[in-house]
Amino acid sequence: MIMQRKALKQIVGLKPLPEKVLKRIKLMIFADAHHVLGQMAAALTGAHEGKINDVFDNALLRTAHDHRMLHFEMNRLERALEGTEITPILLKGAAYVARDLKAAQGRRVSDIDILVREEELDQVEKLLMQAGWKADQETDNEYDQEYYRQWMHELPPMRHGKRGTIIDVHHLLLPRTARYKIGIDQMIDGARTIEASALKTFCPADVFIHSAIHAFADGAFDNPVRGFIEHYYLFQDLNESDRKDLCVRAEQVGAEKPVGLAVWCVGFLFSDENAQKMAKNMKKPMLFWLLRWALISKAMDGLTSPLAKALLYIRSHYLRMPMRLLVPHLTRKAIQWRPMSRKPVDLPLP
Amino acid sequence: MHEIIQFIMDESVTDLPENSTVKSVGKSANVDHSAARRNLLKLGVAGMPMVLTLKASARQLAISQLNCVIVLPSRMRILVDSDGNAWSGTRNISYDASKGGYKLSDIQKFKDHRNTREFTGGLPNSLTPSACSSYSYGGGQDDCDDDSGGKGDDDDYDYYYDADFENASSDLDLLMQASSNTYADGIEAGYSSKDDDDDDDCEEPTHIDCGYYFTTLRRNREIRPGDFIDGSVWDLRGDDGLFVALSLQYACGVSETGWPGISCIVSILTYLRQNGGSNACPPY
Amino acid sequence: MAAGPITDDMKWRSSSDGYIATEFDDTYLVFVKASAETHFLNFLSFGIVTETESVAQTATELAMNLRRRFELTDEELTQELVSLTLSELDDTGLIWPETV
Amino acid sequence: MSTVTRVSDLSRREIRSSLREGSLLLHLGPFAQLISGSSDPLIDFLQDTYRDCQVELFPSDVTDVHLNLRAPNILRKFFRPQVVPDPGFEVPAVPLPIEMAPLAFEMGLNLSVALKCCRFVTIHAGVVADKDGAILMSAESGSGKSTLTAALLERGYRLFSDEFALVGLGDAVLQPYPRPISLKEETIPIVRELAGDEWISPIVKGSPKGDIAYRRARRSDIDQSHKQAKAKLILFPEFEPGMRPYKRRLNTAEAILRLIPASTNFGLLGEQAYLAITRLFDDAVAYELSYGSTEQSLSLIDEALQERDDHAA
Repeated sequence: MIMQRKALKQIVGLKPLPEKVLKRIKLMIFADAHHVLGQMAAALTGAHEGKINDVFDNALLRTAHDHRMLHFEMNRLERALEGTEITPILLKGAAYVARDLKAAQGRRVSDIDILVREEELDQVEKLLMQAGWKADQETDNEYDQEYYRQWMHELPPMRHGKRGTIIDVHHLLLPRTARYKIGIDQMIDGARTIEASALKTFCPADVFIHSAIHAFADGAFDNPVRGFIEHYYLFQDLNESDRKDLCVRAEQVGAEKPVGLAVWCVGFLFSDENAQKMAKNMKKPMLFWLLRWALISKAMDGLTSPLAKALLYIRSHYLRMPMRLLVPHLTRKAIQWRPMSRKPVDLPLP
Repeated sequence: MHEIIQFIMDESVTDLPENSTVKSVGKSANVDHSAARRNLLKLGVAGMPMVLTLKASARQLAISQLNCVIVLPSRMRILVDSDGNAWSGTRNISYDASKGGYKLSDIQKFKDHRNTREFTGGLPNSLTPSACSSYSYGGGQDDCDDDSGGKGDDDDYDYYYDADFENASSDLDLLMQASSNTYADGIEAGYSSKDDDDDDDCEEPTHIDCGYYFTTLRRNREIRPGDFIDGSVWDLRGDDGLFVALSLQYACGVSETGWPGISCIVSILTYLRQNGGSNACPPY
Repeated sequence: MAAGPITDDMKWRSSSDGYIATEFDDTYLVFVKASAETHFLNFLSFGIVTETESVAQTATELAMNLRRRFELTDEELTQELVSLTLSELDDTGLIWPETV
Repeated sequence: MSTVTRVSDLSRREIRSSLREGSLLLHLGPFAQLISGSSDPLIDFLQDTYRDCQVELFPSDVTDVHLNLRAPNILRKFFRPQVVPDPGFEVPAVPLPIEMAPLAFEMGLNLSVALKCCRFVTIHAGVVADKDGAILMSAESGSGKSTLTAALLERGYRLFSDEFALVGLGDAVLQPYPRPISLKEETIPIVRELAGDEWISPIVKGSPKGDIAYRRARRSDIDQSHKQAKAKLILFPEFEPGMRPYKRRLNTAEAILRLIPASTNFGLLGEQAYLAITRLFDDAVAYELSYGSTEQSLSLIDEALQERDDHAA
């Protein structure tokens, strides 16, 4: 585990790259497999000799494409909502890129996520459809459509018919059934307009809060390595007053536990003293230590314990919905999907 | 699209509005272009687009990748159940509407045959027949007769069904309408019907007309997987779509060997990857 | 299909910074930097792009100016075709209503 | 401790153990490729078809590509050794019988370049060059591109690539990537005739693409793979038996219009790719060619080169 913390620190440039070539190669394969090679390149570019510059150039060219695509999608989104009073809040990658945060540098982005007020949802959906987005095929069936609309915090994903890009329109940050109730209205009220744009992002503290919620109160934490690095950079992006805000704000909106966990992770994994100090005074989730073990174990990939995986999977659903919904849902999903078994990509090196 | 562009090129002649950002090539001098332009405008009114978009991704590759045709080297039969499982093989399954549909023992033989390939799950809903309800299971009232009329061996049936299969399969479509229970429920209901006041004293049904879809693809049938690409995602329909769905499972690493047209499927998968299709492999 | 709602009083803009164009035989190969897409424009659609570069114009103003520029009558260059072409161009991001 | 040698200088045992360790580094043109996954058919193939290539048994630096030739990760009813190319990102990988490891290897490298390379504009094309510049041939599969590439090698051109034109961002200079030329089915005997039997690899039979063989890159191609070239001729060839030879000069815009779709990363690179493709035409002229035989295609190319020179003079 110590070695893995080292890997995270090397990726963000807190520790020098391994001198031994095989170790260096292994680290870069690890970064690539977890989609953070671009971030590694952005953090380390220019400081090295030899082939690594080619590899970093390559990674940066790829993320430049993602960012350009995202900017165009933002442009198209604004265009689609032209003439309305709706000012969507960009979430996650889109927000980091729009604000040019450290968390955006070299980050891969594929979809655009936005948040609107629930009462605006129908109009936004209608306008996006008019502008060429349509229900994505993956969820374009009665069950998924109804499931999303009844229980989820977002519309079923929409894909643009010509460009093929996906937009997720949220009205909440967590499913309606989720255990954590987040003060979404306060967060929306605190959002800030992006200059010369009809789009907004959360205030800096809320940006961090949302990322923490996304990682720890929702989903199965699909890509923990990327998630940890995101928290680290978002924390670096907060100035002193933002950090003070963060504690207050987390409590106000009811997200102390996920935020506490995220800050703890930044402190523990990246030895960030500010985060360590801050985490001491913050609430931790139930079963904190067990969870901590599971998360870290998952981040270590190849070493993944099936138990940790199962724990996270059940937890993610436990967080999203009460048992009476959970059991039928998981059963239904099991019948509907039957996914192919795909082992994670083997590392080519021992 | 190329024809339209060529057409525009042919129809138009040259004149350039002053604009420093435009690099001009192939410009011919001072031709009276106004007639050609007027023509173009008429076409515009008639619906010809004034802006054409070159698909900014490997389109020419795409053309070769997407245009491939799979020609079936031999007859192939496919059985699908309501759970999205599929079997492909060459044996026939007898269908007799008067006895209540497909002969269950044939279905079992088809599944068990050593040359049958099994695909466990993963078919999209659009290709999966509805499950049986407890009531639609079985068939006519007199299906307790043993199948004396149907004892002939499979090969006897081949001829008949090959000639008539198109009809049989479309009838089947109609039979496979909505119901909520699974096939397994149907079977249980069938077994438990011993005790109820059913007119018949049948031990167990011999035929089934729901929960399965069975089809035959003839030798030399041409299948164009590219027809099922919508943008960068699969839209699988019909028997050809079913074949493509199974090919995808093979190409994505589920089955064994010897599936026709795999290079065509792989080239399409590659195209989809290049074009950002995130669901090229099942589930679609 | 347009990229968003269109009203008659919208004034359209473009910018030559946003694209690279190559002309051949009255047709224009136009690379749009923001979308990284390449389009083919004919004299009319490209004319709309260049026309709206210096001053934002409504569809009606555009039709008038284009008729003058290309020496065409109302019947030859209809308002309807100009509006239709505007919505096609809107989709490429080459032009946009002024407030966006 | 690490040294660059040719494949032919290594023993089979050395190659095997390096492939097992996943530490075999293959240098080809601008790419360093780390290969892992040992199998007899792959070792045979490397020793035959890549004999003159530069390799290291132990990598001296990080690499552009990591290609793992591994067993497919599926539960199978019967055990039979199979192989899939795994370039480290999700690709549609067909499990191939182990005898087809060479094919998996070539497919894996092609996928890596087509889908992961961003440092060059990659165009699906064959490229050869002489001292005056490069000829780029962009065509769909089955249009005789490989045969034409192989035929031009016999005319004194050096091999850049049979699969990808690598166009430099900014300078639009073409970069050699001398991999073996992949020959399918009926082109195998044609190229065997042209090049001589000793230049053709053993045939991989019954692959998903039919019978496949490779025409090796020559030692001189490999040793000059650092020497870039500007394009002088851009061709869109089309072969069909019995077709009357025909050539048509394309204007730049039309040629651009046909090159863009042949690029695997044009959309990804955006403006840089557009500018690079445009700059190809600073020195090059473009033609569409159709022909019914290799001889015809070669004389059409001669004519095109002559026209280009006349025009320049």
